Amino acid sequence: MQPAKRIEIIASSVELAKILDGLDKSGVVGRTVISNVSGQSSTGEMSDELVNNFYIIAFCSRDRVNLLVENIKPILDKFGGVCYLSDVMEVQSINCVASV
Amino acid sequence: MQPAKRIEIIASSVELAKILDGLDKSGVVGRTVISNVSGQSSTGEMSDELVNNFYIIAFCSRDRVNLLVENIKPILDKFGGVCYLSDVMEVQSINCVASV
Amino acid sequence: MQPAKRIEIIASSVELAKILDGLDKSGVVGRTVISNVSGQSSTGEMSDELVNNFYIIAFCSRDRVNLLVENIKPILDKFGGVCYLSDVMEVQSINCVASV
Amino acid sequence: MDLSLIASNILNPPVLFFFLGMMAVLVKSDLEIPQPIPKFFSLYLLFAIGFKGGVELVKSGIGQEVVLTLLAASLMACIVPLYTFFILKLKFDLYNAAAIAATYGSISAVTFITAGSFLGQLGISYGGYMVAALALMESPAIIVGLILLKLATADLAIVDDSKVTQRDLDWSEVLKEAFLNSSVFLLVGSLLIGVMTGERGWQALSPFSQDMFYGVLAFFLLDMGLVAARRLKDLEKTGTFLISFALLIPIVNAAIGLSIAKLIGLPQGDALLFCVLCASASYIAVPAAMRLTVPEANPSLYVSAALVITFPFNIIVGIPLYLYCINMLWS
Amino acid sequence: MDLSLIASNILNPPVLFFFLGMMAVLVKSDLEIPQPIPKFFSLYLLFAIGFKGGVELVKSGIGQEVVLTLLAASLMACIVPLYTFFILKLKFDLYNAAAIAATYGSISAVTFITAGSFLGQLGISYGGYMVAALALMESPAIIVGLILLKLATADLAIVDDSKVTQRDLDWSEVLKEAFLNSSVFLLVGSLLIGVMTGERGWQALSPFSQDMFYGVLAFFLLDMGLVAARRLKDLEKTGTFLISFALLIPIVNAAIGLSIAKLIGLPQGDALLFCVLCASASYIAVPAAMRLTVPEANPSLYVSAALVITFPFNIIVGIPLYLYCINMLWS
Amino acid sequence: MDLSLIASNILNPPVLFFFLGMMAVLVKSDLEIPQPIPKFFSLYLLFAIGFKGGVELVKSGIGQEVVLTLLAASLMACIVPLYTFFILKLKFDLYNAAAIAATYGSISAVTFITAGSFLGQLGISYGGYMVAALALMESPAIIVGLILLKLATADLAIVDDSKVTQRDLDWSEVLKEAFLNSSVFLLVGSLLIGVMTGERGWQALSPFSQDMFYGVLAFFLLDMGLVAARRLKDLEKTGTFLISFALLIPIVNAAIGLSIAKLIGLPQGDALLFCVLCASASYIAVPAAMRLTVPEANPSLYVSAALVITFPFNIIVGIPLYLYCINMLWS
Ligand SMILES: Nc1ncnc2c1ncn2[C@@H]1O[C@H](COP(=O)(O)O)[C@@H](O)[C@H]1O
Ligand SMILES: Nc1ncnc2c1ncn2[C@@H]1O[C@H](COP(=O)(O)O)[C@@H](O)[C@H]1O
Ligand SMILES: Nc1ncnc2c1ncn2[C@@H]1O[C@H](COP(=O)(O)O)[C@@H](O)[C@H]1O
Ligand code: NA
Ligand code: NA
Ligand code: NA
Repeated sequence: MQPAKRIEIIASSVELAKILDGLDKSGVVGRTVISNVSGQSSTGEMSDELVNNFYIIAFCSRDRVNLLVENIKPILDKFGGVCYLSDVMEVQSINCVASV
Repeated sequence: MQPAKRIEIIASSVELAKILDGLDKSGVVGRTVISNVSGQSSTGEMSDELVNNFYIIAFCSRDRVNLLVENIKPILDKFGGVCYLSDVMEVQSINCVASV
Repeated sequence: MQPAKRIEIIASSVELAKILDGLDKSGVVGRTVISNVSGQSSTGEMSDELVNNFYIIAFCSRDRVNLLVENIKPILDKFGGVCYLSDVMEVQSINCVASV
Repeated sequence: MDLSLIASNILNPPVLFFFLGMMAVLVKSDLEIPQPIPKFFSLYLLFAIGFKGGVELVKSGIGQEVVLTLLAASLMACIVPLYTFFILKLKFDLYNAAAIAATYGSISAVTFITAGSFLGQLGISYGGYMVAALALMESPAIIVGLILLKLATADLAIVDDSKVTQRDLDWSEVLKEAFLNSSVFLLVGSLLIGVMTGERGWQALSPFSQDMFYGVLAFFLLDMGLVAARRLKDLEKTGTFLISFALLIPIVNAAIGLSIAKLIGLPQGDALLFCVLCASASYIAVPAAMRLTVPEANPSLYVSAALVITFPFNIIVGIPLYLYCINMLWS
Repeated sequence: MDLSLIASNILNPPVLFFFLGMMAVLVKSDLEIPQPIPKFFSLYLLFAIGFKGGVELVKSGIGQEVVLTLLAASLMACIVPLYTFFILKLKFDLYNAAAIAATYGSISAVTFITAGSFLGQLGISYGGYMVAALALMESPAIIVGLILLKLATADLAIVDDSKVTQRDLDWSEVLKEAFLNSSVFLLVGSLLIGVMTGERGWQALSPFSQDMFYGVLAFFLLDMGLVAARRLKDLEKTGTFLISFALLIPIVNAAIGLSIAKLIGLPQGDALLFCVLCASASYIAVPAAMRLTVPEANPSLYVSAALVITFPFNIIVGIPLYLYCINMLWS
Repeated sequence: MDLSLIASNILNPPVLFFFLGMMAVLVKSDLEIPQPIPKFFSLYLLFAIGFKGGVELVKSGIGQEVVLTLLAASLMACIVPLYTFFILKLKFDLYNAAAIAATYGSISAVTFITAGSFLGQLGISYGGYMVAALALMESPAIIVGLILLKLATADLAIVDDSKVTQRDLDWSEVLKEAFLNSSVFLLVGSLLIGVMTGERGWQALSPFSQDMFYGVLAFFLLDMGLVAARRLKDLEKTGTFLISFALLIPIVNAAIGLSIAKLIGLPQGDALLFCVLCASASYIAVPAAMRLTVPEANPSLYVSAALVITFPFNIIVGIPLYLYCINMLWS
């Protein structure tokens, strides 16, 4: 087992393509997308029943995180959405090991 | 980046309205709901195929957590369901910053 | 509140039965399954639109984790998929308390 | 005659698809109807049956028979939870007794619909007002169960104050859950729309609401078979008392229903549906209400009894059996 | 006469199901059409209307009337966002003004479809090319809105450089979003397939695409009622200016549309649909585009106005009102 | 003649919707049929085709032709994975060779169904027992592939012990996966229900199972077009050997199938379906089984070959081509 990072991103589904692009650019190839998630935020711009949100979880090595933040933050700044990081221990992931 | 808390709540969909109320009362306005999640617990009262569970993720500032626990715990005590807290770093969230 | 572990497993839906077996064998009875999750990994063997992934979250007491890793790792080694562990604080869970 | 009715019921495609679903679980096939398709199908069935009921109600008008039937339906919805509560208290604690009683006091719309399609296959018609009876019988049991529980735990509280937590039921929420839950709401709403649009609405909607009905029912029962069979293992925990209860009470209730139907002088089709309403138990609306209002009760008891025993029993044996008795008594 | 038209529109099952959905939210029933069923239904409706339009286009051929109508449609799609932008600028900042203007310049396919089914009930036919007009009017407003915004913020940038962030619109993406979004794509694709397969394809597909249509529309409007009513509370934040705008502009646009239709000499059915296209506002395609291209605008403003006010207004009052006027002027 | 058949196949709405789906991906439209709608549609198609097959099997009875066809079908399902395995071994390792061989030994129900609807459009009938052949041919290839792999890796293990991990296949699980997977189970189950309920069941279910069929197929192929096109980029990694294999083997298999059909003396409709079964490759059931039983093989190889090349080839060119040859040889 070795340390890794969990990245969680939630935003409107219309932004999904941009965010996935940002992940690609940062070399975060392993990721999982949960679609049709609903949500609410304090911006007054409540989430749409017609345009849903998505929730992305990506586990990656710790040294990739800075690059990712650089690539993702401007998108979220402009279009809305949230992103959080946390620490995890990797039990199993051929992908992530490979990218360390 | 600044520290924040992730709150995760899983319970039966019939309790959703009550839990959302609890979040509102605690001032946790930013949240994401994943519906139609299935599950199992050790209570012998297995989850229903007819009544599904939901999974809520809410990121919020650390000082809101105590109030939230106060508001949510009694509901889960009575009707079942689980709630866990963990530490995250906030990359991006206009909402959460605002509420710090 | 007491410390616990979050286990997250993502793999192809054809493996779900095996993984649930592994959880059962490790005594991890409390868990939540999100189905129809889509994903991508670096193995070149991209995920299938026809065969989706699942995402399991299980919270359990820290001392169960080693047994679980023993039971789950060989399955993921053989069939693919990822598993990560992280620390959480348990606010409410009759099940998990019971199993400590 | 009885056997031939059972056979023609079992050779009904929807019933066969129910078997197929059960079989899939038993042989461990990975067959699955992915959500929310079954959820949508249940909404569709309620919509279709409600709409059809409304259109036919307009045609037939509201006569004495209709009023009597609706009264009888309301009565049965109150009596059944009452008398079963006292039977159930013999073996279960108050919470579980109340929850199971409420479950059996209410009805299963799918059982009703299956009976209706069985009648359709035999060429026997039934009145649109029976759908109103269906809607009427869904909810009262929830209220009766809770009142019983309230009274019973109040008694207890006097005897032993510490054991029972003070229940302060939020009655407005209970009533809301009882009368505005999605099944009742959609059924009654569609019925009213049927009444308002009548024959013209029927012509526009019936290719969707009528022609698809039988196929959707078959698919839905396939899923019900899967769901029921997955819960078969719960029966071990359920115990023989509840299993016997779940097999006998439908027959008793059907018999009461039959007597009332004879008394009122219902025609055969309506009589069968009335019996089926009395005999069936709820496994969706009431359980959802009970989880919130009586969280102390164990859902695997009340859901399993209604879904794994009473529902298949009615679908397979009950419906033709009740019709057989009606045929005997009416002719 | 007007009243009888309104009545016969309101007694349309789809419109009644729209009310039922709103009612469900108002009485706090837990009725819900689970996703992705409504999403699929909207695809189905586009597919069905497109296919039917294509088949009928083949039958009728492309005459002068068709060409004129399509020209007029394109024109209206450009004019409406232009003139409304200047009205909206009186009260809103540039971003919100542009986004709302684009919303009202575009159309609501569901309103069109409801009008079509209303005509169907009255036995009035309409030309397949109206579906092409529908497709044509969906997207131009997005472009016009963005151009206006670009010009307006360029002006501003001169006046006060710091306030406005430099917009470097990715035009290829805007055009893609405008013309290849799933609604337009499926509608046009189905229309072309209808043209290619003609009568033979129609015979094979129509039990699905035609007979189910009305029922699916009813179910879809039930969901739209739920969605619209859940957003009713947004109206508080919307303000009276936008509410009045959302009620009056449809009438103004319908009046312009009516004049054009009279000018071109469209038959009554086509004239109604043209008016409805002009009067309706987009709450799906344009909002999705606006979120990406004008993230500074507040979606709860443009979505709520189009969905909570203009859409129900058109569905309930607008359609029969416009037809009443047409009946008066044409006869 | 050939060209007119290809044209009338391509002008089939379902095939056109397949193109539309591919087009959507190529022009980067965001069109998407949200899950689980396509999943449900595939269940529906299996249900409908199985049920129809059962009903017609009752009508026609089981003659010598039926028995011979079913025998031939089983034979082909065993021979194809055998001979292709040895071809594939030339370029691929044992695991991938076995997995691809199994894929091509099995069948694609959607290709079969599309061929059936093509026959329907041409007014050519086919026997209900062909559905039984479809069911029979789905699974044997999985077993044959695994046996081959077992033998081959046993050989290897003697030569070089370290390279190959000991495979202890759980045969009961393999057999379960092979014969109880949801496709086979639902198809056979619906067929049996069709046999049991016959004409009467047909009358009740056919508005759902028959009249909707063509439309659902069109929508499903729209989704298949999206799915196939999204995988087009996989072809780069696939290599020319596998691409040629995926184009030529269907033709070879169809030719073998055609010879057998001629030998048995099948009528033209049945002969086409038999050829199509031989020529098609599985991209759902077998891949799912292979992921579990041969995890060493690369899914993007066997899924892409079957789905991105063989499937569209059969749908667009293969079906009319095989029918053309049959028309030539039979007359
Ligand atoms: N604090 C939060 N915790 C969890 N989810 C959030 C939070 N804030 C926003 N979200 C999700 O992100 C979506 C977009 O947020 P926003 O861009 O702020 O409107 C919301 O609809 C929620 O689903
Ligand atoms: N330890 C756990 N880890 C993850 N999910 C859980 C856990 N315990 C319970 N759940 C979820 O919470 C739901 C309700 O739990 P309960 O109220 O204990 O029946 C279950 O059906 C699961 O989906
Ligand atoms: N690093 C990762 N982070 C999040 N999800 C992942 C990651 N790697 C793999 N996955 C998920 O696990 C699935 C199976 O991965 P694999 O077995 O490597 O093909 C992928 O399709 C993703 O949904
Ligand atoms: Na009852
Ligand atoms: Na407009
Ligand atoms: Na084959």
